Amino acid sequence: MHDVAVMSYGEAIREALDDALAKYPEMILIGEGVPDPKNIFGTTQGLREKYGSERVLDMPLAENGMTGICIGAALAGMRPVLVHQRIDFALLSIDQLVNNAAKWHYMFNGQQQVSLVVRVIIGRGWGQGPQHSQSLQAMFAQVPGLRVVMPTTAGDAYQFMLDAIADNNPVLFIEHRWLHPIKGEVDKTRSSAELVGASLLRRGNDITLAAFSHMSIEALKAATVLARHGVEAEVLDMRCLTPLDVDSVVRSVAKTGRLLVADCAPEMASMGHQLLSALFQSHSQRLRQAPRLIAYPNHPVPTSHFVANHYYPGAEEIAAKVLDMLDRQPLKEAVMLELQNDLAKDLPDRSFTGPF
Amino acid sequence: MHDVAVMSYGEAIREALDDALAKYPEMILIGEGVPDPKNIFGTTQGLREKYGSERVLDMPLAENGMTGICIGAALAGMRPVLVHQRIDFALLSIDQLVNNAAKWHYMFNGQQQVSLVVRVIIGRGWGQGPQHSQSLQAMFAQVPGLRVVMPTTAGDAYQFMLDAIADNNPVLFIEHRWLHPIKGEVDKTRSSAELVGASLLRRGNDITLAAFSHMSIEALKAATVLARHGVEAEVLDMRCLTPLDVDSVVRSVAKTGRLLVADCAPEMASMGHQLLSALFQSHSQRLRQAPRLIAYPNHPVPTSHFVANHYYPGAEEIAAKVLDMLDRQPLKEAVMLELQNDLAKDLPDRSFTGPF
Amino acid sequence: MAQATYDLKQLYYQMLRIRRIEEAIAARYAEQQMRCPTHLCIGEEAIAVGVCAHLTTNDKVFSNHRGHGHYLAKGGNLPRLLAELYGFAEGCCGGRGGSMHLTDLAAGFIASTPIVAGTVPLAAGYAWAEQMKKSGAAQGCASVARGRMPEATAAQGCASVAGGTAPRMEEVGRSRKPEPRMPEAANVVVIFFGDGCFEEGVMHETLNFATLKKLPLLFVCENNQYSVMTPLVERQPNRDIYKIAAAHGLQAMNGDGNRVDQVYALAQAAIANARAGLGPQFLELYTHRWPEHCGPNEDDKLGYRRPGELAAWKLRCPLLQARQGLLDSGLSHEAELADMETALVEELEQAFQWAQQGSRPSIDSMGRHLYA
Amino acid sequence: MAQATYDLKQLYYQMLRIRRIEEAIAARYAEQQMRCPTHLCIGEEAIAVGVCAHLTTNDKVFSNHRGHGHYLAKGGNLPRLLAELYGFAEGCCGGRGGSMHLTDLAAGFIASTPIVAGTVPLAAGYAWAEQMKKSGAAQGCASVARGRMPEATAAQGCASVAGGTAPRMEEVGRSRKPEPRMPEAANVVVIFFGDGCFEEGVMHETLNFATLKKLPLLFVCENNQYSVMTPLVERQPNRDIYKIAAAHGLQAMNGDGNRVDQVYALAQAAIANARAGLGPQFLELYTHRWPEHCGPNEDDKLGYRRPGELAAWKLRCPLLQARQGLLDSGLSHEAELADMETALVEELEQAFQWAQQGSRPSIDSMGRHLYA
Ligand SMILES: Cc1ncc(C[n+]2csc(CCOP(=O)(O)OP(=O)(O)O)c2C)c(N)n1
Ligand SMILES: Cc1ncc(C[n+]2csc(CCOP(=O)(O)OP(=O)(O)O)c2C)c(N)n1
Ligand SMILES: [Mg+2]
Ligand SMILES: [Mg+2]
Repeated sequence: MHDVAVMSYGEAIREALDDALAKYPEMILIGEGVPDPKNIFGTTQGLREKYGSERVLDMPLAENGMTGICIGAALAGMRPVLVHQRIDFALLSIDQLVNNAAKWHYMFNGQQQVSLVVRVIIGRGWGQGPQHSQSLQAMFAQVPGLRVVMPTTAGDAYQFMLDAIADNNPVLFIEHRWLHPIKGEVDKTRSSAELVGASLLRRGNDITLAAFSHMSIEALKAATVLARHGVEAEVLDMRCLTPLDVDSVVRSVAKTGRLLVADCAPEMASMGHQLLSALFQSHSQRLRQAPRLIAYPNHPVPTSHFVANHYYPGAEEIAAKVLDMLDRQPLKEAVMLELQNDLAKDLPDRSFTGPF
Repeated sequence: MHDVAVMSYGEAIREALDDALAKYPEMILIGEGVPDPKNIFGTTQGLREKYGSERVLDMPLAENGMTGICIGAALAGMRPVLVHQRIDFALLSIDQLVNNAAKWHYMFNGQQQVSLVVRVIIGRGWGQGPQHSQSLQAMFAQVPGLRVVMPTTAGDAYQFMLDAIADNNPVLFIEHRWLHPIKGEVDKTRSSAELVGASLLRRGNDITLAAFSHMSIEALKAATVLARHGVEAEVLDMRCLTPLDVDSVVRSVAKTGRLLVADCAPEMASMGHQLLSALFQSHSQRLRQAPRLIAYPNHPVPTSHFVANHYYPGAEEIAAKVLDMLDRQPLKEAVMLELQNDLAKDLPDRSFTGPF
Repeated sequence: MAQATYDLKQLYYQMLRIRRIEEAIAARYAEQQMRCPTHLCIGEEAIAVGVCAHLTTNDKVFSNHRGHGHYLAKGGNLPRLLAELYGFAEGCCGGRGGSMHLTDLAAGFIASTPIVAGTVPLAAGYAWAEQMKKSGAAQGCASVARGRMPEATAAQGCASVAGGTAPRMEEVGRSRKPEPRMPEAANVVVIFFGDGCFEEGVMHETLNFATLKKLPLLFVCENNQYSVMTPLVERQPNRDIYKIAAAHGLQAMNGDGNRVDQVYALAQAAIANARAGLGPQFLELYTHRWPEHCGPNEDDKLGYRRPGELAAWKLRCPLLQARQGLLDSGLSHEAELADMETALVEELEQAFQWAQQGSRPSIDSMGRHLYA
Repeated sequence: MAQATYDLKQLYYQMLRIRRIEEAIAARYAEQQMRCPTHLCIGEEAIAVGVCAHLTTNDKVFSNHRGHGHYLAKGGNLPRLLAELYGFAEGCCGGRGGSMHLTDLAAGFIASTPIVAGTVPLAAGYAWAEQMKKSGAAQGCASVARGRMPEATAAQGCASVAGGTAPRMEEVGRSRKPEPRMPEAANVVVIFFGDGCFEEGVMHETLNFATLKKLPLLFVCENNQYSVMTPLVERQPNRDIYKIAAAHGLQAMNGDGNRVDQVYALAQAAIANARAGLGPQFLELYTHRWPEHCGPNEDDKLGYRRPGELAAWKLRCPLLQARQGLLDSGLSHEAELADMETALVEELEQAFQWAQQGSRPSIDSMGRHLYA
């Protein structure tokens, strides 16, 4: 029996939080703005009214302290979900996340556990600038003991949020802000993905696109247009960072022989390196040509949209790189034309009028 | 004219701090324990007496605040050198390092600068355990705007410290605690390396060992014994993490055709991935066989020396892997025998009797 | 120590100028040309003005996300602020920072940034360096803004960059606030921050160090009782912020942040103390933000404020109160105040005109200045 | 609320036990079998003992790097502490933590860890959860130590693991402190920390939240005036720590941490308040550490203490003072006190014997328990 509904990524998260609050009396949902009228871009709407202000609450501006407090509550049997509207703020709490949350179960030899979910939002646009739109996922993904996921579809967002809350480990749940309005199918009866594995978004034989978070959307856009021109790209959504599902990529490149990785982070901090390095050590012979990585430049993003708009690679850059790799440059002009649209590059969609 | 002296790595750092304090009236040296009787394992000895308690000072336990305070002082024209006895404590200050220090010059369009050196010590041994002996270098190396160096030799330690203090950017200076007692030549007249470039520690034609920090010492040990058995390894010390000197590795593997990377960090946080990925994308054809990476396991280090001693790969593991790669397994027994020694694996040298 | 002259008219004018600038920004925000998060300080002008009235350009100011008022009150260049909001190369930050990253080194406004509490320890570090320079501990140390100032964005370059039609920046750029003269006294550093910021641990770390070193530093807490839309009562227990600072050993006072005369008097005492080497000072000033937390609109309809709260604060408008004082005391009269408005309309028109003629930063420039 | 009986003899015995244990560890440290950083609490025993005397096993304790005394005073298992120092599988942490990571969930000692201030917010979070459970906000929530307890390290497993020769852990493992009975009152959580820890920002963040939520939490600041070898005067201005807590809205008191009767009395009041729902409590207690910061030796020769400082504190030894009180008041006599020593010699011998027979954790086990 299926129970499929179409909803946005943001709604899927709200739905998962709602269902989890109903299911786990020990769950609490806390964060700056959680119960305010804008309720984390709508993702916590109505939850305080439904579950009470003891379980759904705001908090002081004290990221490290509140993370530690949530860890302590988890040790006492609670399941806190802590929200940061921007991953940049989570930097203040990295001490508690790395020194305590990630290590506690190991360090105390399995006698205690920290079932904590930390929701963080990454993103771009409308001049959020150098301190308010970083892409720090690799900084967390390298920490043994943290689970780090960045689901791309509404369906995964729902399922991963439920799985993360059920999980007895600290989970960093990373949402790209621009995914929030994107609709998808949510199947509440789907069984748990257990926070592992890449997801196959599109089949193709010519090249593998392994993409992270919002870059999977861009990769899909590129693949759709490329297909009209006879180039079939396979798109893998690398939705779990730890562990990284290298095997799925290996299987895919065994078929396609070509790999382009697309990450939404600066090159120096790209999880793509981890993926490529793993492939290089064990499966480089499966590739017909050297793989490529598309990522952001190695500097902060400036605020001015005049330049920031050129900071972020997207479907066009992916398609261009694919055509280069396949030596199909003559297709470029037509493909680029089809990929163009008139939406300003610093807006997630037409409904947005700023500021974030 | 050369002015070469033999001294330990720790002495070389003290010497560089002394020379820099004399040279830059705007330099200050601050950190928990800097002027205390143990003076950061001897590396700040006598400096308070020589330069006064305004410039050489202790500080409150407030890593983030004090980092911000040093950044502010740098904005006003000072050159602070801030010391953390363990990199684990620097996690508390990552907000200031990443959000402010690393971005300030860029963010304010070149109008201001942060000449700040942060000395952090990584290491192992004597049961320092999960929270006191982490190897977090990759977490910092991925941050655009920070320079991250981890010199291995006494000569580099001296030169890099002077260069770091002269540099007008934030520099994270990472010392492996076990390097401190190792002696080497310090040439004070050597010209600046400008904090870039790998260093060739040993020539060889059979395989390239690209190693980080203390792993370079282990790689050298392995190479020395291997040479007695006719295997000539080239050893590159990857002393600068940002930028990573991929070119030197490319040149070396062009000759050897084989690459083993040895990092002193868990596999998930290995800078080796960055290196391998870069090679894969551009120069994989230079390799005769798939490269390999030796790193720590993906979990915290336990305190008990009975197990912790098996956490850290060293010369033996490097030599064994080299012989595997070269298909010279029959040499293993003899090589291992020569590499063995009776020093307990949780001690840096015989003089050490704990605790750190 | 020389004493700044109390001049309510000047204070009123500075507040009015900030108000009109913020209103003008709000009015134009919907044009979608200022594409960056923008936190207006309407309703809170008295604090920036009353404090900065006591500062020379040798004194430094650090600020936060809600920084326009601090920047302007400190004498920050207006056209360059506006150009910054538009993302132009002539912006005070070359377009790289937008509303949340302001700087005007020539005016002694070092920086505002939006990580809450991020600039708090920086201000202390700056004050510490000033103290060391004064004590001779760091004699010979390099000058303040050692970074290479790129030509296109150097303050002196404004007029030429903007071309012939724009007014000369020397005329419209600087706030016309008179500078108090205090030649031999120590420079002070001021850090402006909010009630929410006080919850961050780094604040406590900074209070401790500032007191330990007796820094010439003034903490100004703009307690508007909200952090975004979250009222104080959900974030802090019922006790006074300034008393925590006092317990740390600072000289701490509180007062009405909507009365510019009161802010002026409190700041005068605090800054005199700081200059005199009596150590860090702390002011907690109560006020209220009128517009939404971030963006150009009013948002009272969202219902996060208590009913009638905003209206009551509007009755206590800092401008209204100062204006009443001026008229009641005969220090000014309607016609003079109307002239102020006219002058401001003109200044603003010129400033916007200049700013909107800015040039787009080149795409090639994007990678520059990662390293100094 | 039920009142714990004041029993100076018991308090003295607990202190003596901690002292003898620490001394025994120090004496054996040079054998190089306890290969981990070890921070002894000799000279500071009165605080742990005077506070923990008021706690039941339902009350929880969090601690720091200098945790042996807190662990033992809370009833933590001694042989498993020692096995932990030796790095054996039978250690309270399976050998994974050593001296700086202690836990005994059965005794209500949740954890000590060595990142300064790292456990401070954890204690508040724990207290918050206790409060929510009590209020019914989180009814039906799972029990405290939900982690799977691995067989080889489960507390009940001790005796069997240790083999036939070792004494039964139930007998030697638990401190013999009498449990105060207070059935219906709220559980409290206690966090022990040092004067250096108070400098960390997260302390301030925790004080704020604890007061905001009126948590049943007791902060105990062991002010020994040093952080490693750095005296207070280089780290904090001249003001009282507890007054900062008071300014945060906590009920805060200070007292002599070397007088166990005074600690006992202060803790009694504070814990009663916390149980009664009056919100978080704060005690600043003055004391002095005798040995080096980390390691088994004295280090007065290093000269970081003021001349005569250590000697003066030794005259104010908490054991000496309590002993004098017992003898002067006739509550005890030399012979009884000598019996205590004898009993402790025996307990220690058995405990060390058991601990030293521990088994090495298997190398295969090293990767286990990364994820729950
Ligand atoms: C470390 C951090 N946490 C959260 C935020 C999001 N944020 C931006 S402004 C703000 C409110 C700050 O309140 P307050 O300090 O009182 O200043 P106000 O906006 O009221 O002037 C918050 C929570 C941030 N920018 N930085
Ligand atoms: C965050 C952090 N900074 C520094 C250290 C190093 N360190 C360990 S114990 C200690 C002293 C702590 O002093 P205090 O809190 O007064 O406790 P005491 O040792 O005096 O009992 C320091 C600085 C650490 N472990 N963690
Ligand atoms: Mg506020
Ligand atoms: Mg202390």
